[in-house]
Amino acid sequence: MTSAFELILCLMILGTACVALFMRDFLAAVAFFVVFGNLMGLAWLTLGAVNVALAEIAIGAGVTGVLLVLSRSRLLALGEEISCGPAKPWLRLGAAAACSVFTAVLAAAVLSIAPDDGLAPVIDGLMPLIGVENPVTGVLLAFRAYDTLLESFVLLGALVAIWSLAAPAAWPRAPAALRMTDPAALNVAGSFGRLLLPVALVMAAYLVWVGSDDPGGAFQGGTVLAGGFLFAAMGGAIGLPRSDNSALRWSLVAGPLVFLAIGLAGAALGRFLAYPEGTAKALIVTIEYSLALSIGVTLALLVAGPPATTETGL
Amino acid sequence: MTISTSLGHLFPLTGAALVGLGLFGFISLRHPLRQLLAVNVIGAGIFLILGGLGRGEGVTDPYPQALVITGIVVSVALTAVGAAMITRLAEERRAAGTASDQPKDQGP
Amino acid sequence: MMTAVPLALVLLPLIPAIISFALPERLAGWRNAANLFVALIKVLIVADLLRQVRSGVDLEWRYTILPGHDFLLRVDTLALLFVSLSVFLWLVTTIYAIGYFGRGPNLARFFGFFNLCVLAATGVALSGTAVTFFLFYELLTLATWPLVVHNGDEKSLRAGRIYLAYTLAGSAAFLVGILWLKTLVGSIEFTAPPDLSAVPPLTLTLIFVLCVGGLGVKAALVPFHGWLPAAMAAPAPVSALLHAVAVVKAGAFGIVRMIYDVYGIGTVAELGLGPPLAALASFTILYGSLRAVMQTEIKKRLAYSTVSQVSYIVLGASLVGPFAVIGGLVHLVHQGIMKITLFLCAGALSNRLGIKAVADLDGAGRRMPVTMAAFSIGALGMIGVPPVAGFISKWYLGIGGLQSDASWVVAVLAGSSLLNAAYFLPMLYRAWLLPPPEQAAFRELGTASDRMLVLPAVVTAAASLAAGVFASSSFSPLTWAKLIAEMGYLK
Amino acid sequence: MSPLDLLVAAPLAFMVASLVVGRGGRWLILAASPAMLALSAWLVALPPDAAHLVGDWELPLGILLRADGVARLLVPATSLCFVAVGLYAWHEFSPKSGRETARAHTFWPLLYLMWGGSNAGYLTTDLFNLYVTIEMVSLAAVAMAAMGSLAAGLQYFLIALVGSLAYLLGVALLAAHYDTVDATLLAIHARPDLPTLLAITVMTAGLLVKTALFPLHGWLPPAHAAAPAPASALLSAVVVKLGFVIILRLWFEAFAEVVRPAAMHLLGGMGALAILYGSIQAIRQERLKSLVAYSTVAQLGYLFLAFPLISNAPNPAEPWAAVLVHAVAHMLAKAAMFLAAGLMLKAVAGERISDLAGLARAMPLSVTAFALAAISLTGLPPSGGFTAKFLLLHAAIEQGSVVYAAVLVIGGLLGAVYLFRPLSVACSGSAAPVVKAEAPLRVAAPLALAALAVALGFAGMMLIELSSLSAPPAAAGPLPAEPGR
Repeated sequence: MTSAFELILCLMILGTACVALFMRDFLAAVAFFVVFGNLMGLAWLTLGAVNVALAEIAIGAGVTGVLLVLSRSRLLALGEEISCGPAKPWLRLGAAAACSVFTAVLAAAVLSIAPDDGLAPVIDGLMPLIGVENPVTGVLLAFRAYDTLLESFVLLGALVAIWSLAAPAAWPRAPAALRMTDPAALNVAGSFGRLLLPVALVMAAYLVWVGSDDPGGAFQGGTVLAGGFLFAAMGGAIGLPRSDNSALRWSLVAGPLVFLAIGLAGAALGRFLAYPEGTAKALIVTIEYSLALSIGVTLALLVAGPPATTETGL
Repeated sequence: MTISTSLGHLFPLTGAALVGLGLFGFISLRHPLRQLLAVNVIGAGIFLILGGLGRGEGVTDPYPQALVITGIVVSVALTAVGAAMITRLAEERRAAGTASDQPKDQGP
Repeated sequence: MMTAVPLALVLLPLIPAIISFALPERLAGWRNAANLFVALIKVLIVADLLRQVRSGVDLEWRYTILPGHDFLLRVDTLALLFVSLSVFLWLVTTIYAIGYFGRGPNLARFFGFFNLCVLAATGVALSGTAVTFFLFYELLTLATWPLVVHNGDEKSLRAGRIYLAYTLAGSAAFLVGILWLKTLVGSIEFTAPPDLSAVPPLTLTLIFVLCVGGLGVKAALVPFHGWLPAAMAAPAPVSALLHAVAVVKAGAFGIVRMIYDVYGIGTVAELGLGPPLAALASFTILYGSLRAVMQTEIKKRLAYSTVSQVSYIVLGASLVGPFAVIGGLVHLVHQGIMKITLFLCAGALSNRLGIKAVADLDGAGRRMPVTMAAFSIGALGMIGVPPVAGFISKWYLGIGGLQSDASWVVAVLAGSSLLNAAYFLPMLYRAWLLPPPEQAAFRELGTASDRMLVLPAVVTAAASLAAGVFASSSFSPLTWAKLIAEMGYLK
Repeated sequence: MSPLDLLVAAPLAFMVASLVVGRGGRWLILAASPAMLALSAWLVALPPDAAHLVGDWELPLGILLRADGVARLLVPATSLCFVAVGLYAWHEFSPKSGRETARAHTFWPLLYLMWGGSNAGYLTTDLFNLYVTIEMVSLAAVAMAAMGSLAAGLQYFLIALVGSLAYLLGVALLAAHYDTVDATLLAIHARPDLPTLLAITVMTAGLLVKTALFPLHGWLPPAHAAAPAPASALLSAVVVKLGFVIILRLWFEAFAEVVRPAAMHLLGGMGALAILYGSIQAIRQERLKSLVAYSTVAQLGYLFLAFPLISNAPNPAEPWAAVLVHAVAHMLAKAAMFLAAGLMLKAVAGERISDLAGLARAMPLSVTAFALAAISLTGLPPSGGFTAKFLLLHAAIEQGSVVYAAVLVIGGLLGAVYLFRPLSVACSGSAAPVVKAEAPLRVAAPLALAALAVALGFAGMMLIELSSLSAPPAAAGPLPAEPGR
């Protein structure tokens, strides 16, 4: 029963991926991509990785989907076709052959690796030291906190990179507005956004809070927050901030800064990113809240794009 | 190979297929936005390999899960940068197109 | 004895180099003073070294640059022969250059690189290991390139390209050669020749060809001589130095080191490498002279003459007999002072009278008698007329040839002398015996700048005369060459 | 406190600070420069096998930071490049001087991100951690490349993205297979089975794309040539080195027991072709920055040419040192060259080599910086480039590898051909162009870097000693005993 379900799920994942890649209409392709992302989330749930499932659905499917739709509409507004652009037949054929061979080799390699629980016992043994229950949070914010710290800077850097693309005259204005142009849609989105933002705030706070013991955490919470911001912006409930807004700057850097400061405090007491005994959980929760705020704001602005001179609506 | 072990490889194998599929998409698709989508499919495939092979008896290894979450966040950040570059390039092309002919790109 | 004296001697020109680069053009006087001052100090240091080395003191400075590769500066008799030649001529040329350029563009650059050339040439002379030699040899290339392209016109730039192409390819071959040898026998120190007995003869021959071929580029051995006439595009002080001392001599000097200090006479003879090299040198001697006869431009004629004359040194070295060695070594000095005389005069003629072609020389002896007198001494010396220095070299080389059962060498020398006469005597004839085109009043030694232009050539002409007349005195180049031969090569 | 952490934390803190400060962000370089140079010096001075675990979490789960020879050479060199570029860019990326203020503002946080990322990359032994650092560097690099040409930037971005994913795929296979991605542990456990070999292959391929080894170099010249000078300098000097260092770590440390000699020769052959192809292309360029960019393609070839020379050497320590010295020397010289080129091209308001005519007189310092950098890049003595190529040539001759030796020699000669061409034009006497006097402070940056590249030639023994610290067994060899030690 379970096996049949898994088999069907995998086939559907492959099918939706195919459609998302090769559908002529890009909007439909993105729609299928979002479905694909959600199916992936389902796959992660099946694998017992609830944390990943949440992240995949929220970020992989949600944020990426919105990003692609938004880019599509901006490109269409600029008069650019997002062609399916069939490459030359011989190239396609060659690529297909090469990719099949590669896939076969990869599959063989994958088959020769036995699935196991890997480091789970090691991690189980270490969890009591940090006082949180969710082992994924433990890995992300304690055992491999260094990865996560650098990753938070990748996210921040991505936003800076996007800002650097701004046209000369656009700096330091706000990104192009996300406001819906259709009045009816705007009306719906407006009221929905006003309603959603506080809900998102509460939900994000909750996700981060439970994240220390149950699935959830800064990334998932931050994404929900970003979703709330984006909806509110689409409905016109909030405007997008200028890039030199100092409150914005502080909220962007809050998470990475707190993380870095706690890491350095650890270094002053002994070891970089080590938490003194007994304080681990408190410090982790502090980091997670500030990270969630920064991630939420950053993700929302990543989607919104570089500062712009013209108002191009959806 | 028993049914259960082969099924244990189901998700990683799906991941491998996704990698191949995405790679084919990346090579054969022309528009960068579609290539970006293809890259996301490849990424999803890689994560599925990593996570799928971490499924043991009853417990799923949190270590690859954490790596995957990090990977997902990095990948969304890069996708956003790519999307912004694509739209900005289109804007510039349009601005250049209205002013004069698009200057040819240098280099081979 | 470990001492920093050799290092100081090498690095001393850095001071005027930096001063020259840094000082603005309006302080040109200070620049000239610094250049002259340091050149003088170098002469004094070398004089002192001559005294010390003669009494058997061994001075060296060593620094490990890479595992198994020492940077070694060592003052030995052969090194001092070259060093004394270069410091003397550098002093002379510095004075000359100040008079020649007066106030022109890019002089800071000129004097800066000029000093770097001195540095490199001194380094080449004092190098105690093959790697050290290579470092300075390459530095010499780099430091002379800006001088070759000094004028900045299309001709100079082309000359610069040709120069780099030849010399860099040559040093690459040399580098491969010494590295190859190093991997076979370990570090190559000139004072302690490596034991080559375990290396197969074919390999040794190949390495020898690579090294001597690479060095032969700078020594302008045919067929690697092409860069030298092209480099005539450079200003006269540069031509004088490149051709008389720095570059070609570095090549010839390197070949001498290879034969005597790396391979050793015995190995060279065993491998049968001497005769082919001697043949090549002889061919170069005759070919260069023939080409010189065909040139109508003075500097080009002198350039081909250099191609020919430098090979006397190689010839002497490759004949591997005591007299030939002495002849070759002494020619290193003699050719230097004679050829620089000729170039200095040619530069003065073109600078003051605009004479560039042989045909313009008519009556030059009346217009610039002092210059032409110096020129004549140099030319006669090149032909081998006694008692000018050139005669001594040819005499020893001839006897050396006979000693080494290579009597054909005498024929080569005689043929070359005839050809030398064929291209120098018409010049002297025109200068002294033909009337000048129009009687333009010209006072040769009118201003200080004129004197700085003309007197250096007089000094070197006098030196070439003295080197011949007083050849048997205790500090003559000949005596020193004999000393080298006795101390080093004729054991 | 340890420089292993601070070398990463400090640039990131400066990134945060520059974002918060905003308009005045460029001033921070004045604080960052001495701080980072001091930290680099501290790193070099650490005891020989300095290493520690982040947060004291043990392997295989935790992350190990280590001050090995690679880090001790490349981190200081990187810092020098960043300091010089930062001081040079001070003027170019100041909010007042230009209208393009988005660049002026974002250049600085991107610079610090790249700085932190590359330091993190050199210090860590964790392959997944390396993935994150690669992305830090790539992100900043893409943004900087896009400042010159968006199209070239986008091309670079997509290629870099696929390269990263290939690397990530390899890491995923290894993580699943060995339950660790730490290079020091993999060195013990790695077996030559299919997943491992596939992982090495895809990781190497991905990194080669990012390092732009021929024939995967296509994206590099347009991106590097179009970017503003400080960005080009960072892209060519710093960014491509990280990928190379990771390959070095994979092939000689983590998988030293797994990699076959044939594979070494494959990389070496690609390196040889890169040298020849890049040099010939550089000779054919008419625009100065394209020439310098193709020279990067050629010079990167030397890094890979060294692979077979290291693996076959009786004493691998020498070619190992050579390749690291080459990386350092190229870093300094190439950054200097791009900065000097930027100054010269800006002064004459052109981009072609022929526009440089007469500049040797008008801008002697910039031309000197360019010339010194050219000396090191060509491998002429005395310079770091010479030391590296000398050791490589020595190794090639010692092993009787005629082909590699020939490529080394020919590559050096071709290098002289393309690098002396602009110098020759600059020395031409056709009336010196009227340009503004050189700003001594701006020209100091390329001049200092180039002088350092040359000065490295005198420090051969020190560099070899540094490079041998915690060198992997495959690259360690007994150094010939020195008298008095």
